[in-house]
Amino acid sequence: MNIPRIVKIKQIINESPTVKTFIFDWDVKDEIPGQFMMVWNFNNEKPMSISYIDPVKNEIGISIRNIGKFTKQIHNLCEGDKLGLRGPYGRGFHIAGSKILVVGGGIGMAPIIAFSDKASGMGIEVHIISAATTHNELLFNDRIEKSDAKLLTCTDDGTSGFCGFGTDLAEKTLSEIDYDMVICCGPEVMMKKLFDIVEKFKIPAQFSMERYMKCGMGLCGQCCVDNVGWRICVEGPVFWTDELRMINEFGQYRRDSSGVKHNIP
Amino acid sequence: MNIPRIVKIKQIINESPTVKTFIFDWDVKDEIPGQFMMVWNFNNEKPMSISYIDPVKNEIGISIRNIGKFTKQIHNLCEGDKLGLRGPYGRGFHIAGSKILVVGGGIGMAPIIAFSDKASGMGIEVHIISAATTHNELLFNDRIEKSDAKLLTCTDDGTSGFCGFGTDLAEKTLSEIDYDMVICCGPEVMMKKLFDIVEKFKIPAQFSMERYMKCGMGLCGQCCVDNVGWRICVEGPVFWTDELRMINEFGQYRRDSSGVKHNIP
Amino acid sequence: MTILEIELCGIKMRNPTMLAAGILGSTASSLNWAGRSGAGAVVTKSFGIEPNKGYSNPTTVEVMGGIINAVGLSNPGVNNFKLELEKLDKSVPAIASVYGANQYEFSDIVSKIENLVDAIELNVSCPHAMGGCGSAIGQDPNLTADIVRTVKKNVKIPVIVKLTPNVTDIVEIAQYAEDAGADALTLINSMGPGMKIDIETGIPILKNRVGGLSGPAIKPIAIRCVFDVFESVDIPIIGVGGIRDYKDVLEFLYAGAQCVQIGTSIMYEGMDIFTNINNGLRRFMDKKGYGSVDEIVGIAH
Amino acid sequence: MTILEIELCGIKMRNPTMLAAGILGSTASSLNWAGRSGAGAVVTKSFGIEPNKGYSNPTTVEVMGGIINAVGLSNPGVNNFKLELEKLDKSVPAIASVYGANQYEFSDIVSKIENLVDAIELNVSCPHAMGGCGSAIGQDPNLTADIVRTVKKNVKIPVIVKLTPNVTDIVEIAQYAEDAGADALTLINSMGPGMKIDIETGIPILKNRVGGLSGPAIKPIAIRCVFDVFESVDIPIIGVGGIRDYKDVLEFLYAGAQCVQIGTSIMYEGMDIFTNINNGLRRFMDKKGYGSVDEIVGIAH
Ligand SMILES: Cc1cc2nc3c(=O)[nH]c(=O)nc-3n(C[C@H](O)[C@H](O)[C@H](O)COP(=O)(O)OP(=O)(O)OC[C@H]3O[C@@H](n4cnc5c(N)ncnc54)[C@H](O)[C@@H]3O)c2cc1C
Ligand SMILES: Cc1cc2nc3c(=O)[nH]c(=O)nc-3n(C[C@H](O)[C@H](O)[C@H](O)COP(=O)(O)OP(=O)(O)OC[C@H]3O[C@@H](n4cnc5c(N)ncnc54)[C@H](O)[C@@H]3O)c2cc1C
Ligand SMILES: Cc1cc2nc3c(=O)[nH]c(=O)nc-3n(C[C@H](O)[C@H](O)[C@H](O)COP(=O)(O)O)c2cc1C
Ligand SMILES: Cc1cc2nc3c(=O)[nH]c(=O)nc-3n(C[C@H](O)[C@H](O)[C@H](O)COP(=O)(O)O)c2cc1C
Ligand code: FES
Ligand code: FES
Repeated sequence: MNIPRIVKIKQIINESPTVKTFIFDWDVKDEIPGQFMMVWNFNNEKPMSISYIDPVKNEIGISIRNIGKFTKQIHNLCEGDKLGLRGPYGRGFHIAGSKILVVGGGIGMAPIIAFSDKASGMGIEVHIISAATTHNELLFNDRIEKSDAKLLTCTDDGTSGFCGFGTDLAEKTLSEIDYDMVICCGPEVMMKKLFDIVEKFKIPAQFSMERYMKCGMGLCGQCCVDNVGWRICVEGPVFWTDELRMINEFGQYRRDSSGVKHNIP
Repeated sequence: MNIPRIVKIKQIINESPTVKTFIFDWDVKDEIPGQFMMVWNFNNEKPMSISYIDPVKNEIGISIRNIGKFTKQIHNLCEGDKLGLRGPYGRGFHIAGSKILVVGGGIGMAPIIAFSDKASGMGIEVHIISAATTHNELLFNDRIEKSDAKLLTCTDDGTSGFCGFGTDLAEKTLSEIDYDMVICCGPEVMMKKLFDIVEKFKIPAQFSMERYMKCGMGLCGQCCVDNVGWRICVEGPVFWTDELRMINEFGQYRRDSSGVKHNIP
Repeated sequence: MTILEIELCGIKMRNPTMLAAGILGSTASSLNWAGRSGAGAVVTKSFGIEPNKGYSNPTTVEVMGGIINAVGLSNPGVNNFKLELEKLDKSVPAIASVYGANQYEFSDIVSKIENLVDAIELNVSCPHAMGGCGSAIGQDPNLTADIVRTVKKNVKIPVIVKLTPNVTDIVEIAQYAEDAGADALTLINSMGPGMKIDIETGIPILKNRVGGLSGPAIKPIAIRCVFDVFESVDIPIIGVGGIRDYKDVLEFLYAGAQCVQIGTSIMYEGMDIFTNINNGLRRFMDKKGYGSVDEIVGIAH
Repeated sequence: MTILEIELCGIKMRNPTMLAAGILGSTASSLNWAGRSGAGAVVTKSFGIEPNKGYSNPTTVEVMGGIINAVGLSNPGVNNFKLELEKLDKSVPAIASVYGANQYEFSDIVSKIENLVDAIELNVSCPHAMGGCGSAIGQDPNLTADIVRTVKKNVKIPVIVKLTPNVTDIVEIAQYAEDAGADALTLINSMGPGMKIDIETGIPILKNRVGGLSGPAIKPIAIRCVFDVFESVDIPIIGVGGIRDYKDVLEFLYAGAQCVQIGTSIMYEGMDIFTNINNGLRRFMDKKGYGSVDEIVGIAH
């Protein structure tokens, strides 16, 4: 049922100066990495990817970058405070292949880390390119190190790992190693670049998209994309490259809360 | 769901000059003898006991005495005509014991024959007292003869079997034979008499009551009985003697469609 | 310990649940049964001056989230009903629901039974009543006010007015009723009316073709009515519409209802619904540390 | 062979189902998608003169038998919407749903997009619109008639008026709309409004606190509205409210709707709902020997 369930914040993890992870008790059923929750702070309600799924402890987590009014309000909450969660929503990542390259940029690491934890836990060889502006904005390094996934960091300012864009590192890596599949979430410009790269390498890939969301349940049409009309909240947010080819606004523009188009820089 | 299901009359059996049985295809699940259906002829809707249950052929039947406007309209229908049925409703007869006396008077034989068919089919020894005004108003003789139940007929005018009231025959039989239980459906005066008789013999007994019904689903309160307030359509129509003792209007009075009380003659 | 007791217009109730009008309640027996089953108070089936057979069957049919009904206010008339009221066991407060075509009929009925009940509920809101009764009145603020005023002049016990949601502006009617002297409001009667048509035959299933929609399907509307009216009147509100469990009751209390009535869900849950709901309320209030129902009323505002 | 085609105000539709206003439909892409998915026609999200962000979230929440929503008519404004309408693939007829605060706004908008669509639907019935739009108009027969009259004077394509059930008498408004020149009526917009309150916190979940109730829960009311209005007007009726399968469509056709719109149930069934319903209709009509949809319309009367 599409009704917020009130949960207490069980734990808050400071992931970086701008990102916090919030952990909740949650009756985990078939939550899948790549799916998202609608998060209600009794004032507004916005979509957040599931960044953590523990089916044994029955916990889930979301990781939020403080970039505006809503995310700031949530950053100001303490353990024990309440939020309303409904979900999971959307179509998550398909897990397939035995060697997967995952590429996450900025807060796009949220669904990526959930995917990587699950896939590497299944014995799949997972290489993670984690990209951020600077070293202390790299997310989830601890969690990755605790897992069997291999971490390749990448910062714009070279303070950690590869110096430059994640997409450059990805291109380099793809030319050196054979992967069965690529998984990506990050700023749309980055995803668009990676899309072109995987097309070149002819590797199957999945990308997680973001669009303005209101209902999250496939009714309001706010998140529909051109030209196919699909709803990011139901048919997405994860798409295969084949599907992305039909979403021709990908990398080009996005609509705001009134539906007015804005170019993606 | 309490919504009429439209069914075709598959077969009509003339049981007597005043009674016809109507057979329908029906997805038999847990229909129990003693339960009733709400029967809609697209003009009115009234309760009718299930008189026939075949879980193999997936058929049920109801048997209707032509006594007024509604029952006449239904008697005028032909095979292939449609009716709306909803149900089954109410609490049916409990089957218990290995030797049961069942007593049916007039159209009260409808749930009785369904019970007797089921109980004797289970290997229980069933003796039926079937009472009617005259021999050609005796109902279901063929069906009883085909079953393992033993038939004792009884007519007011002596044209078949015992001459006199069913209750007199029942008293005689009960004094001669030991039964585990008595089951009864018939005019309320008859049931009241039998109630007194089984009380005397201290034999467990169940009686099927009738009261004016509107909703059949426990809301309108039209069928509630004094002093307990129970709904005949939900808590009944079948009651044990213990329960009947708490229904102190039993044998005394009944309410009509506006709730006005009328004495039972 | 959590206290479920409330007081409504000076009437003490051991808990905030009532049997709604017209669900059983035509006899003392069924009213007493509801009381024994845990209801904090009982409302009778609505009755009028004369015996009324109501509509022919089908009078009820199930729909998604409830039923539609056109029972048509069947009742044995005030003189017979009086005999029932005399047999009430008085274990819980009883409210007589009455209907009529005008203020004289209402006053006439009420004066005959005033001494037998704890309060009167004026049904000016039945969406399928005949002869100018029911919502034909409750959709007109002036007619409603006239009746309330006349009845108030003639009786000493509290007078509750039950309103229909089938109006453009329920707040207006509520204010008229309050100004006319109503002691409390019951919100809401069944909605619509609605219709269900049989697919095979194309025939509207209810004999009266249309009937009031009740049950969980109407709860959001009922909650909004209570919420809006709570902000505009000072008299207590009795919430009704679609309550099936204690959570639904909480919604009504939060919205501003002092207590609630339960109808259609008795079809799903049986008479145990009162006890189940009261247990649920007690558990919830204990957990949350609420001492009394009054603390909860209106907190959504 | 059964024919699902119908004609509505001279517009040919391959089947009697439409995408309802405000369910997706803000972009050419999603409208084209609905067309490709089997809808016989599509209605746009309602748009007005200026871009409108609508209400903050939560704008939707599920309730028994549907949802309540207060999206608040978010839309990019007529000038942006025009660019979308230009990209319609024209595979099925398109109807532009528009809203405004008065007849001048309505006319202004409509004149800008008249040449891009097959018909106009005037949304004078949104139960949660701001600034005097929506049901603030549709609850007043005269305001409604003024707008219809003015718009009709200014456009050549058919003008459909979408009415709110949240009035004391929908038949009256329907007749005013017809008299003012409406070519067809759409019945009904969402109901109420309704409210849902969170149990844990006591906070109304929708940011706007109240929102329109839609989905299967409102079907009985919608059917009754269509049935009643059918008996009182001569223009075609488009039925909407709670349709989830072909049986629901049949009920609307029986009640007098010429065709139907589908909204909330897309949440349950996805875009396949149109094809599924049309297949169901075809099977049913084949079995029953109906040759065309028109044979079914109004048979409940
Ligand atoms: C499927 C999906 C998953 C997401 N997962 C995460 C996540 O795991 N962590 C995280 O920090 N953020 C995530 N986001 C983005 C997040 O929803 C917004 O960034 C956040 O709501 C911004 O809120 P704000 O009020 O703080 O900032 P604002 O200043 O209001 O917005 C900043 C930008 O965020 C975007 N945004 C704002 N509101 C919404 C909305 N309702 N729906 C979509 N985008 C919006 C817009 O592009 C806007 O320009 C996700 C978005 C989507 C669609
Ligand atoms: C649980 C139950 C099971 C029944 N089973 C059968 C059965 O198997 N066969 C059968 O022929 N009859 C049965 N009846 C009785 C049957 O419902 C009525 O006799 C019949 O509806 C009378 O309809 P009428 O219009 O032809 O006669 P009317 O002249 O209208 O009524 C004759 C009498 O039937 C009774 N009656 C009428 N309407 C109703 C009603 N809605 N509910 C209850 N009683 C009513 C009243 O006592 C009335 O005086 C049953 C009744 C009940 C309550
Ligand atoms: C079968 C039935 C009969 C009703 N009869 C009456 C009545 O006589 N008087 C009245 O005021 N309301 C009557 N109502 C309305 C209920 O009291 C209540 O207001 C409505 O059903 C909404 O509550 P619910 O959803 O809990 O049923 C009746 C409702 C039903 C379902
Ligand atoms: C999320 C949502 C948005 C809606 N937006 C509009 C709208 O913009 N204009 C309009 O006329 N109706 C709007 N409606 C009402 C629907 O078009 C429809 O009349 C109503 O939902 C009943 O149909 P349904 O039960 O099939 O959803 C909206 C409904 C929903 C659920
Ligand atoms: S957010 Fe409403 S359809 Fe996707
Ligand atoms: S017939 Fe309505 S309660 Fe029994």
